Amino acid sequence: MDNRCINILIGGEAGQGLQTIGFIFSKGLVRSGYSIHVHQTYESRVRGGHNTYSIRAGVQKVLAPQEEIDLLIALNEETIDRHKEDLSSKGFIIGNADLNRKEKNWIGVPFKTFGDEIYWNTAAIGVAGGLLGLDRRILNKVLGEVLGEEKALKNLSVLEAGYQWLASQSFKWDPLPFISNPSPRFLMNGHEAVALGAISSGLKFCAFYPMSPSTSIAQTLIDWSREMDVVVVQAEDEIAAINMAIGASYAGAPSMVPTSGGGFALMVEAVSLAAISETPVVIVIAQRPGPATGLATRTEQGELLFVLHAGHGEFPRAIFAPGSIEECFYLTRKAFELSEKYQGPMFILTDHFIADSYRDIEPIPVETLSSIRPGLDPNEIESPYLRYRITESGISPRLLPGLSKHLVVADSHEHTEDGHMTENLSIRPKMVDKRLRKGQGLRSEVIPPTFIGEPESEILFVCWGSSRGSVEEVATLLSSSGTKASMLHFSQVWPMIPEQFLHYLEEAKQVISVESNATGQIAHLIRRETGFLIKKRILRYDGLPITPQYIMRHLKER
Amino acid sequence: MDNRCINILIGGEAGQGLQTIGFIFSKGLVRSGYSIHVHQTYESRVRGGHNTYSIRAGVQKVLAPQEEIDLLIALNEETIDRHKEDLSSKGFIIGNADLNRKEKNWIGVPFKTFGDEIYWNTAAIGVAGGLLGLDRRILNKVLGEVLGEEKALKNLSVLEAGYQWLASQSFKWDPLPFISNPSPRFLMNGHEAVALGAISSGLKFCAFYPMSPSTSIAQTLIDWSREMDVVVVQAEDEIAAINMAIGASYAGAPSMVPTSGGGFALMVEAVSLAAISETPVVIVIAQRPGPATGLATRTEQGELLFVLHAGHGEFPRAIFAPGSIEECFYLTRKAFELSEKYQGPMFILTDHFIADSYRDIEPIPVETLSSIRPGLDPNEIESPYLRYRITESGISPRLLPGLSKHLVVADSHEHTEDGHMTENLSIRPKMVDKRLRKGQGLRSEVIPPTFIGEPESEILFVCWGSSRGSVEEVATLLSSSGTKASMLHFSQVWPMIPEQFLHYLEEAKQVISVESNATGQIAHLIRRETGFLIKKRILRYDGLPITPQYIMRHLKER
Amino acid sequence: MVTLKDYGEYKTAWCPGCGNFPLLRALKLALVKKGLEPHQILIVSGIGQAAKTPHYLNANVFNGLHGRSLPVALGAKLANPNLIVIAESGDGCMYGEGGNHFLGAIRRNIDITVIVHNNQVYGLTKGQASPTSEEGFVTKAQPDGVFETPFNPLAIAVAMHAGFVARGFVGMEDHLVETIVQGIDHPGFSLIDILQPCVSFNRVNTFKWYRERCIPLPSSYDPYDWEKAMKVAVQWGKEIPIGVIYKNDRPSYEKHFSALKKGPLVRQKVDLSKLKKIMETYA
Amino acid sequence: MVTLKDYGEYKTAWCPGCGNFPLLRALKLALVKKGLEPHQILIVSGIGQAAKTPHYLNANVFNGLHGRSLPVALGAKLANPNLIVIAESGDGCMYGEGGNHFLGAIRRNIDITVIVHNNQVYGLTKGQASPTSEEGFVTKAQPDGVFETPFNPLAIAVAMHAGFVARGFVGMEDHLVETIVQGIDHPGFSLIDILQPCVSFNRVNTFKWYRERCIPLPSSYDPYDWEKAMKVAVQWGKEIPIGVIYKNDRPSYEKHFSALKKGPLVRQKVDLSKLKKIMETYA
Ligand SMILES: Cc1ncc(C[n+]2csc(CCOP(=O)(O)OP(=O)(O)O)c2C)c(N)n1
Ligand SMILES: Cc1ncc(C[n+]2csc(CCOP(=O)(O)OP(=O)(O)O)c2C)c(N)n1
Ligand code: SF4
Ligand code: SF4
Ligand SMILES: [Mg+2]
Ligand SMILES: [Mg+2]
Repeated sequence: MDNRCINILIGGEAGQGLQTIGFIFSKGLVRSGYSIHVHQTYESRVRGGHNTYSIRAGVQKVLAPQEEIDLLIALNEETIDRHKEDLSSKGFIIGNADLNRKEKNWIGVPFKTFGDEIYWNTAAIGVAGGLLGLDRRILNKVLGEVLGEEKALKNLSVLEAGYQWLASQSFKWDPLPFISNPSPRFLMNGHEAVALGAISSGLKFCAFYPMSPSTSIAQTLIDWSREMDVVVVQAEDEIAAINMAIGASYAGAPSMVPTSGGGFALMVEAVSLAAISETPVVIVIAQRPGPATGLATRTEQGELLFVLHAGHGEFPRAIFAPGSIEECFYLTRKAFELSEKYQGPMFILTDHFIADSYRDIEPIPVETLSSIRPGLDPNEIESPYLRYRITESGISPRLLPGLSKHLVVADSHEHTEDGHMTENLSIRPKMVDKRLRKGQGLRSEVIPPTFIGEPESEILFVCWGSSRGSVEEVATLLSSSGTKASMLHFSQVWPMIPEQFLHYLEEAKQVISVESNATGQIAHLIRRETGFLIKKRILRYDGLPITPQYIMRHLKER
Repeated sequence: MDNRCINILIGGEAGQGLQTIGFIFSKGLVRSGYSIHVHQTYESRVRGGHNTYSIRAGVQKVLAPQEEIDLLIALNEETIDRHKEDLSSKGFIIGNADLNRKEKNWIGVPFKTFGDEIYWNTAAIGVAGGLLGLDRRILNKVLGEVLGEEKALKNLSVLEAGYQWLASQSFKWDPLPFISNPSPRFLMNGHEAVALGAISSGLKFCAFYPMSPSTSIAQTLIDWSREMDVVVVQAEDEIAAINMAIGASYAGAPSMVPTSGGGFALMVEAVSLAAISETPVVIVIAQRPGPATGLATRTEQGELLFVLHAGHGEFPRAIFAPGSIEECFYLTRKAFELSEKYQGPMFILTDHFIADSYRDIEPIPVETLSSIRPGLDPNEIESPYLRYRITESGISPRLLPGLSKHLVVADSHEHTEDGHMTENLSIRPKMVDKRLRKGQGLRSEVIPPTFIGEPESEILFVCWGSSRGSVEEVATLLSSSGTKASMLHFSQVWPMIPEQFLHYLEEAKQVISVESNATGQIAHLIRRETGFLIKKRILRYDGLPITPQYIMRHLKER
Repeated sequence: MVTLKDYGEYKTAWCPGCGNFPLLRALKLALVKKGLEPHQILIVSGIGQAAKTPHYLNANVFNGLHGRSLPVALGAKLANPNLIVIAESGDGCMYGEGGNHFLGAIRRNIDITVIVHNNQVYGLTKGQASPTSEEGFVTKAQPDGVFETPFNPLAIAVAMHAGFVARGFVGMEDHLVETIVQGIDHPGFSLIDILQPCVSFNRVNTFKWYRERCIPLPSSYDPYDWEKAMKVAVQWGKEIPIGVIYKNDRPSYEKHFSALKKGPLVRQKVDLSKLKKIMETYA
Repeated sequence: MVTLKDYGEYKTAWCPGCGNFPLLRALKLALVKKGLEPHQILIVSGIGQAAKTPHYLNANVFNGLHGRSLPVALGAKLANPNLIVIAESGDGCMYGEGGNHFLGAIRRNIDITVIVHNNQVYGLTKGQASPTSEEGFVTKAQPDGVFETPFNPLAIAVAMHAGFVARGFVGMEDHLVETIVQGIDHPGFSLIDILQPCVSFNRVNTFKWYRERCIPLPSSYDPYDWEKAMKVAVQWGKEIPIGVIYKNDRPSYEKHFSALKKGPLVRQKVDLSKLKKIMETYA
């Protein structure tokens, strides 16, 4: 099988329509049967600055971003100056002919002849489509779907002009093999998958306060809220958002709050409320570099330990960290299920990188999936109804208020079984134990980390969340070039069950953790839970995602 | 030396003046030369319910509360019913004669003959004073000081009546030895010591939102604010409180915010702000049982890991957990010094138990202490002034705004050295590293845990914060009865330097951690930092403090 | 027939003589008057003496965090608009810690009834000034008296064109019951600020003090007149007007959501066939 | 002599044509007019497009968290009342996330000047509705239009008897400069809500839209008349009054603290001999 990839970077200013054409081109590639992986970078501004949209495409599953650029589509001159160093030896640069660049693989396109400046981006992908040998009918169709018929009309002719101009030239490009009858795939980014996973599992309510990079989850829910009968409320602040979600969930609507580190910091008190009141709620923390405002539009994996310990008082929780689009979908579902079953806050850690990373996935057969139905049947409840009945599993009977004569009393104080506040100190440890017992149930349902590779390898890479793809690629690469390497990826970072993975760590010659943060958080956590010390750590904290190349560079360094 | 202790418990309803007479009696005992230790319990209400004020007194330093009661002063009948089980074999009960109790050591006092009900509490301590052989002139004086002359007048005669009535009776009590010419001692509780320590080190600003048990710190500052020229602001919420403190500190006023777990949860975002803006601020978290509202007036040590990881993004910090009144004073000073030197948030963990626990301490020679002066001399700064200059220590030159022509630019984004926000990603890791390097400095100044006992002991108890006294007492007790036992107490819980203590853990036959929480947080932390697993844990989480008796019971249990 | 008995009788943790007792009674009387059964009602509270109220009567209860009763109430109402939702807490909880949610709830005009026990002090935390404490009010924590001008919830609510704005006084039971009934009846956000003496920490604004000042608005008073309402809302001092000060009929928040037109969220299943179609748009 | 140059000229991250440019210019002009030097000034901001402003002129700067500029400004002012403190941020920051601090700051009447860039939208996060967005305003996040009634900062500030309440419009430079100067001059809390078109996300409230409506208050207007001010504050629509709407002379917050009577905290040493005496009361 052909395992080549090509990496296309589109660069320009905010406001030049990068994301739109990047998306259209991505969709064109997927419809043509290629696997793709998108990585976007942008600044914290609405116009100007320098943004990029990178698409890596291949015949086999593309797992990770790539630093080397095979095709640089420059919507402005700055793009060329910034990225030409990264151009591969056979790489091309597509740009405005007027720039008159002297680079050897310069494709100067006479954009001016195609129309107004606002159409140049479309022209550029026409040229690129031609170069890559993409069926222009596919791009035409996608353009129409994405822009809407009216807007597409003018763009279609420009796209065509791009194709034709390219055809009139004689640039040599070794295209990806043509794929006939490609099977249909979805093109989805991480946050769309989270939102759709949530809806599929029964989400009925979302409250949010806008914050990059979490807003896209709420936005996706809003986009489908009318079709799917979901209520989405933009709250006055994050504290309101999570308290609304808790209120809605108490009353029976499965609820989620998407936010980022700074917004989550404001929710910490309510996390504790969800825990003691035993109210299900799913919280997504879309990570970005901190502390405080940090780098609002960049990526990091800095909140693992923060989220693990967030909330005053002690209570169990589960934390997921999806490493793929599929995991974004399915782990969100799992979070909802656990949240309902164990009646408390459950967490999903995404980040800027995976949030915006469009990838192709196998179509998800949603119609076969189950969705949760909150609460028990009130007819099966014995009187007196005790909201916080002490049980062996720690799980108490949850009813919804107003649906029966039973009164549902939920409380933030320590309480008796009937939900009323108490100062009886002999009840306290029983209730603490009851809540903590739910942790045992959570432990019994932990998704083990994914191990890829052979046991007893030279190098075992340990990673979590969004860095999975890059690590997997490196492990495969090393193995195929003679160094036995493997990967252990945590898509559920808490609870941690040593028996599920400790042997991998102990068997490997060298264990290296790979994380997008500066202190090595998963390594700390593994140490605490298993005693195993991971000495070598490859860390990245400049706001960019971990790439296969970054790992390779740091492997060599020492 | 006489190492006997007597334990006096005063019980009654909220509103019966327990705290006042308890305090007066405590002060009387200290003035008489005894060492004392106070433990208070109360409910989350203003009138009614059941409260206690226990004073344990002895000739030698009293370290901990005691469960067995030697003298029960019952301001109502409920007190007798609740506590008579705990009476020691020779213990007495002082109560209203009309109750006509049949207990063998019942001292029925004809309170009615002394005056109105509101004076009965004073009468009771008169009787108790007589029983204990306290010099009545001492109690008289304290009464006057505490109540003010006017109010004292009537009380004095009641006190006198109590003494006289007792003298007319023939109860046998083996009093503590009389101490002639006692050296002066201070009577202080943990939060008074925190507040006074803060003032001594230079505190000029405090913002707070009332929350038990932290309010008493702010209240003590308010009480002395006019004398000591301190500004205390009651904020609209905790978020405002900490942001005010950060603003004040930025502008040059050493600042503190006292709060409890739930209030601190709301401050988490601003902790992160203090870190990236590199603004000194001292945060006191007075712990109480959670989650959420939990038990508002009880004690717990449940926030160690929460506070350690609070705040999004990664940055260094120090966390103190005073185990004595002296440590409350001196560690608060240390927190201020580190906060100013390393320019960031520093933390103090107290709890309800130590907050309210009055104890006698050696007078503190405040006049010999140094206090911090924020910021550098602007004349010694080279231009251009760079607020976040990258230095080897990570510590950048801090100037105060408005005091010179230099402009002081502080920022919550990632920033360049001059404080302006940047999206230049090559600066980011340098700034992260700079901030984290301050952690090395913090590590070099860590106060090692206190080890008491002999190395290679049978049992080594590991504890932190307020449970020190009880653990120390148990260790001494065991050692004196043949089992070599020792204590390792962390008064600074972060950073943790394994070299300072790991050998103690490794040398001991058995290591037992003792904590007021349900999950064993210091044990987790030690595991993470050293790999050492503490298997046996004595935990208490019913809202009451760890007592020597509690430890002994749980030692025997298994 | 619902009677007072259905709402139960509980031991409280309040001080003897506290204004919360008559308030609790008035609330029960209002619910009985409305013929509502306990299970139809959800009372959401924060933290404070006032916020303990829902523990002292039969109802569905969510007793959450200090300052956060309103967002919880809003979430619950949106999940199930069939619930009669009452948010109940103290002046510190609603106007201090919860100030931002107060503004948000007014703007949304969601159909909940907000009952504020306004004792002009922080009761549970033992007597610090609250947002509604008067200027100069001396407490242990404010030994030089309060420096701030008091928060006037009614003036703010009227200025923001809140749906229903009323003041009650616990010392006038019938009037208070009637006001609460009207608040519940009003299909939108209803604020009822209730003067509730704290006998332990507020020695200024006592039963007597309020009784001497509280004057019901005349029956001729038109609560739809915004300009007049604004003037009435700022009245405080010798005469304190009580009753429904302002009112309007704008539609309540939950009416806007298309999802809720099909009934409460809590009864709706996920339509997976619709979702399948949506998923296909990602192909 | 201070000149515009002293305040510098910086590259910004704003969109071309944004209303923030004239606002920044007016601010600089006002500071120059007042003869203030950059180091005498502290500008505290939150997060948003507006909140970037202090990075674009010379001054002491504390650029803190979204919604939290006011408490930081208050703390700084109390630490050093000699500083001229300006809190500057967007409508979302000041009235949304920061709503509770807005109420608190008004009640305290601390001597800071609050400059709100009111573009009636969340700019930096790409166009969601803000608290001041009008009812029905359609955005990507509010596809059915805004359901809430807009937050009227002026009405609330006047209702609360704020020290100084004004509205400006970036399209009227001289008037705006004068308003900012007056705000800085006012010895107490000064709110200046400034209409600032967002050319990227607010296609309704454009330069043209505001220009057609903004009408300066006549010189005969008496800002001390609360009742009239209340009516002016709620005016919005065909005519939008700009200028100083309301004003009073109550003493500013920092004047109340005895510690500050001896000068700024930042210059005060701890008097350890006094503390020694205090310690002795614990004996
Ligand atoms: C986040 C948080 N901050 C502070 C507290 C402490 N607290 C409990 S009740 C209360 C004030 C109560 O005042 P109010 O709301 O007026 O009720 P009242 O007791 O007067 O009825 C405070 C500050 C808390 N529980 N949570
Ligand atoms: C706690 C927190 N929540 C959310 C955000 C994300 N955020 C940044 S700016 C902004 C809104 C900006 O709107 P506005 O204050 O009106 O300023 P503008 O950009 O319109 O000038 C938001 C929601 C944040 N930085 N911090
Ligand atoms: S403190 Fe005040 S409000 Fe609280 S119960 Fe007592 S009297 Fe009532
Ligand atoms: S998004 Fe709007 S407010 Fe922000 S810079 Fe652009 S035009 Fe100005
Ligand atoms: Mg109150
Ligand atoms: Mg705005």
